[in-house]
Amino acid sequence: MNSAAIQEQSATLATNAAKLAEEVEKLAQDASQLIDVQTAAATMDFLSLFTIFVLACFVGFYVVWSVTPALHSPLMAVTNAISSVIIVGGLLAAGPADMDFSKVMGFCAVTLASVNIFGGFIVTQRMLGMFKKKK
Amino acid sequence: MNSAAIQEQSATLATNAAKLAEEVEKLAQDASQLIDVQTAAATMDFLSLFTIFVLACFVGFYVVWSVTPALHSPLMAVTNAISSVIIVGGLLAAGPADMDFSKVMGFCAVTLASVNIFGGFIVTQRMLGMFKKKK
Amino acid sequence: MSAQLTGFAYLASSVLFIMALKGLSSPETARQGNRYGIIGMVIAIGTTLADPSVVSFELIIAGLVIGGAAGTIIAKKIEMTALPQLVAAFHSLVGLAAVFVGIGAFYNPEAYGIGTFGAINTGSIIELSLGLAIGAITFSGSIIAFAKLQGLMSGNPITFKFQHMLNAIIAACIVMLVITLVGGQTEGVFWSLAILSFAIGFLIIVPIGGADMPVVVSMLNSYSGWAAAGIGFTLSNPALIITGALVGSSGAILSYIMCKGMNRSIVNVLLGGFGGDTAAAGGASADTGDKNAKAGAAADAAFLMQNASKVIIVPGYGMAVAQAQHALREMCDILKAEGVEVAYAIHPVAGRMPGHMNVLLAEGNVPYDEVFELEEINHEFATADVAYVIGANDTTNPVAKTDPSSPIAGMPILDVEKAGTVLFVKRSLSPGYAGVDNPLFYSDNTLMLYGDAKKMTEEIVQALG
Amino acid sequence: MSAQLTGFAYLASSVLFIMALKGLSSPETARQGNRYGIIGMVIAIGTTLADPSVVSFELIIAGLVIGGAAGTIIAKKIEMTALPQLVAAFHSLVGLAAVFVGIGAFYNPEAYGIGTFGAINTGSIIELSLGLAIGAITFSGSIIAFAKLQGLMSGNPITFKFQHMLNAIIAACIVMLVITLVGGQTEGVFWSLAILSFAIGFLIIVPIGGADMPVVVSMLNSYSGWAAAGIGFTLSNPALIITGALVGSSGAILSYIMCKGMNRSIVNVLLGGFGGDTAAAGGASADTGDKNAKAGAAADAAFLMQNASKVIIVPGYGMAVAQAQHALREMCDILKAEGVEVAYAIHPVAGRMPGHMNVLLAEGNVPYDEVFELEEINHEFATADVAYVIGANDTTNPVAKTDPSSPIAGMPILDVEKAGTVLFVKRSLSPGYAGVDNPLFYSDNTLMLYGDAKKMTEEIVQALG
Ligand SMILES: NC(=O)c1ccc[n+]([C@@H]2O[C@H](COP(=O)([O-])OP(=O)(O)OC[C@H]3O[C@@H](n4cnc5c(N)ncnc54)[C@H](OP(=O)(O)O)[C@@H]3O)[C@@H](O)[C@H]2O)c1
Ligand SMILES: NC(=O)c1ccc[n+]([C@@H]2O[C@H](COP(=O)([O-])OP(=O)(O)OC[C@H]3O[C@@H](n4cnc5c(N)ncnc54)[C@H](OP(=O)(O)O)[C@@H]3O)[C@@H](O)[C@H]2O)c1
Repeated sequence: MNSAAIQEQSATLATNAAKLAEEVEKLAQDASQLIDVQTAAATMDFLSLFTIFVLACFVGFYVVWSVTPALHSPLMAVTNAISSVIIVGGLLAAGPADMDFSKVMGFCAVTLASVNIFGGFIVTQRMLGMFKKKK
Repeated sequence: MNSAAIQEQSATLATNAAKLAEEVEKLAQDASQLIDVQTAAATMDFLSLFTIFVLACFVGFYVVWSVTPALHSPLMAVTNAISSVIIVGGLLAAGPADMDFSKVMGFCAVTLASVNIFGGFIVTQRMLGMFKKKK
Repeated sequence: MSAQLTGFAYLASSVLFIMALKGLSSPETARQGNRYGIIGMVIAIGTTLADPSVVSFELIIAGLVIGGAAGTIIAKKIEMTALPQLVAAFHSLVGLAAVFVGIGAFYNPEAYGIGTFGAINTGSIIELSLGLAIGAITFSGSIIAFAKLQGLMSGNPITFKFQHMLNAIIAACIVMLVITLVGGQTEGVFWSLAILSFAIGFLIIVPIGGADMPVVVSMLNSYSGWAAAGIGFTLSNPALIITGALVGSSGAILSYIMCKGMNRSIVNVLLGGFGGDTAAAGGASADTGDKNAKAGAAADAAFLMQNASKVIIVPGYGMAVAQAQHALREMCDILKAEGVEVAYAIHPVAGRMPGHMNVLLAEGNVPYDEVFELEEINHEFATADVAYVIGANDTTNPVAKTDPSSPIAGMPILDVEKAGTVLFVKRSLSPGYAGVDNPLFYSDNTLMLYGDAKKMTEEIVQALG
Repeated sequence: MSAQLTGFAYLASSVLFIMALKGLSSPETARQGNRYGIIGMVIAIGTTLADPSVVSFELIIAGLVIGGAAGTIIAKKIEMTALPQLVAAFHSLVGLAAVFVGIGAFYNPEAYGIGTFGAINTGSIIELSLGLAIGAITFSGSIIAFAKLQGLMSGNPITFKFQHMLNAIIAACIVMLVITLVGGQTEGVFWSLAILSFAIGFLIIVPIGGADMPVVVSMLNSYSGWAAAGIGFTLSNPALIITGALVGSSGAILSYIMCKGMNRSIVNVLLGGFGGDTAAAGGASADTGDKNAKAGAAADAAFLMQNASKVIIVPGYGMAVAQAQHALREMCDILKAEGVEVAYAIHPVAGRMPGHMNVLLAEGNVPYDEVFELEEINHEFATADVAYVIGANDTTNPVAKTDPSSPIAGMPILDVEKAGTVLFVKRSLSPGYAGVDNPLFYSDNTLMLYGDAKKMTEEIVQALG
């Protein structure tokens, strides 16, 4: 390998390296832009959840006021049952493979919430089954 | 510069280049991961919007049924006014700096929607102003 | 303004719009509700103007000023009797605005962040073309509705052969154009879509009778709401989605209420050929057969009502046409001063749009707590001495209860026949909007007061004074 | 399951929960509504089980089976009169479940994707500790409410010196502990928070009288709803947010309705010291002063009602205690067979929980279209010959209208005094829940029927037969 060839080669290498560095910079930029976008998406996410919450409050207001007073007891029982959707939290705690304290807690939560879910829906059904029209 | 030194230098350069290439690859991976996350966020986004839409339909159903029949005419007028919130689209089209066809369209949309907004709210206010209680 | 702040501002304006409709649940809270609506709109516009992509304000301000001035003048000048056509006219403007937004978005998609010219995202181009189509249909449909209601064109259903087939073909073309547009976004296809949509809006509405227009307007209103919600998905803008859902529900529910009040299905209304100029051409005297209707004079009516202890007023479309509300209130004031109990009974589809009678009576300074809905007051006719039916007809027609083959069969009816005496103020024996003869005219306890509703009522006022 | 599918499944379950409550707007749709609720819950649980992080099912299935069996047995066995305490008991379980979820999340935050043990995200640790605190308060508060309603402890308000100050100090400690937890997440602080929350739940509820418990239960229900919504934010789970908002609104609105029905403010209820054992200790005879109450026998009542053309039944807490609903329906059947018109009038706060009387009457096979709310039937007492007041008292007490200084002043009242004769079935002249003497007992057209509601009604049935 003569010195000229080597020099040439090293020059090419240097240019390539420079190009690579440029590319790296560009990619880094892109990546940081993406992070920006992602952060924006994340804030939008809280915003969506909040919007959902606000609308759900309106729905709750209207749907509960539309319940006939005669069925306020079943209403209490059924809200009791559906508020046990918190069982979702218990399932996630009881789900992992390793047995630990948290899994035991999850089991307890699932058990208690199940009492409520079954009990709440069944007692509601029992109450509602008694409401009959004049024959 | 002797050939050994040059060889050494070119070897260093090559290693650097290789390192750079590695880094580039890593960055590219990170970036693509970010894109994945972003896409996930975007689907969540459609989901949020859809959830919002579903809840808004419930709210619309209840809020409109709760309107007293005596005020159905003002209801028509005021929904007319608020449906002109489509002016948002017109503003975005009319907003850019360069004058073009799309900007003219935006101007037209803004003008028409304004007629509706002002007209709708004012005529509603006029109607409602006439509803009086027995003295 | 940060993205998050923008989001909260749009949410606030949606909540204010909900509050605006919520306020309408009672006349006491309605004015405050309207104010909420205005604040919501100001917030929505302000938030959009603060968007970094909006940098040039001349045209925007010009549009707001011109449009705002026009809107203000129209709203201040309009007669309350012209409400149905006003709503239709405003409505056409929303449709056209949506078309302009669609065109703007097609030519400058960057402003909306939905792609570049000729290469708009698939989802967005679908939403955009649907928005354009619905906007165009709303525009041309509402224009026809306006023309029919305003009397610029005959209210008669315009029907011709192969009408439904033509409509079906155009509808198919529209669907195909939308699909083509997803494949390649050429201007030709885009404009064809716009033109065909205008055409079908026109063709769908012409066969529908003038008096059915309120149902149509309300239905188009509903469509435009769903279209706005669709655009909201494109722009990821919850304010548009929520408002669209509100407007969509409102239009759908009002159409439903009107159809139920007439006991007709929405399909029946849309297929058209019903409710033409029969109501408008009331001046012509109808075929009275060999039945006998007793006619009375203003003095008779005055005497009867003066000596009554309870009078129920039943206003209808004729009162609106004659603008008799002020004279009517004057008459009732005199009766009340003489110790007669007076109440107003409003049928859900009295007049030509929902709540029309209530607004007119309110304009005539009738306190709203003297005005009752059908269900509230219907049992009281039995204890009333006089029912004063002014310009109403179908809404009192007992045929709805007795003849199951009649076009108004099953429609809920104000039981005026149960009152001691029924006074009918109208110009002739001709039928009302539904074209069904009213047997009550020939009943023993009915007295016809032939004449214009306003003039007749003024004569009664004089006879009373 | 993909993230998107999961999201739609949770949305579906929320919509089904909304439909479940919507169904309750009429008894006809209510059963279908309850079925929607069950489907919604199945979807929510199924979706969570399909989560990739849930890999071990033994404990979960064990929990579902044990809990499900217990819940089923309780729900099938329970007496309808014991509904208030059942709701309180179920309620305490939700609270405790929330506490367990909180503890689980604290020790294994990875399962929820909110950080690692000792290093949970700031937002999440705040939401988590608030969830824990509210859950604990709900638990201990509901346990006390249950004990008072079930008679396991005295219904008397338990008050002591510096009570409010002690509560304030504990509340301040709780706030400080939450703040400390944000700084450093030590187990000691976490458990102190849990213990203090249990304590304050206990301390807040003991001073409140037994009869006020339904308001308290409903209020705690509302809190727990908002807490669930908070947890929904932590987990980014719209289903929890929506359900939380539904439950929160429901509890708040029911508390409001109860307070309005008693004309008291929620603060007044929570400050306690009202509504103790006065109602429960009804057996003791009250100070009758020198006024005279006419006493009658079952035969008198039978004679009066047999000869009436219209009888209105006014049930109250005493009917529930005596389980008189079946005897009552039997009596009404006989009366109806003899051509007497019978209707039931339900005061919004009759009994001890909203809708309590309706459920009991339904259990006694009374058709729900014979049962009317206060506003629907109040004007009919004037045309009724007999009002049969069975175990009700405060809800008929005219003092609410006449004496503005009375504790029940302003409370809406059933106008039983306008009926021809008022029959009061109760064991003595002692006052009801509010401890206010009822002047109607001494009225000329009142006849007291002393005795247990069920026994007395059965005697009347015999006298009628
Ligand atoms: N409100 C809505 O939302 C709505 C929407 C769509 C359709 N509709 C339909 O509109 C009808 C409304 O019933 P309605 O009882 O109010 O009205 P109607 O049945 O249409 O009758 C109106 C009557 O007013 C009389 N009249 C017209 N001009 C008059 C004048 N200047 N002075 C005195 N009388 C005059 C006419 O009789 P003469 O010609 O003899 O004077 C006519 O019989 C229903 O059939 C309903 O289905 C209503
Ligand atoms: N429904 C709710 O949501 C709710 C919630 C919280 C508070 N409250 C309060 O509860 C009260 C309800 O009013 P109310 O009129 O239903 O009941 P009340 O005023 O509490 O009176 C019940 C009456 O039943 C009698 N009684 C008890 N056991 C009896 C038996 N075995 N047989 C016959 N009579 C019996 C008692 O009189 P004797 O002892 O003489 O027999 C007592 O006076 C209101 O003050 C309300 O504010 C209601």
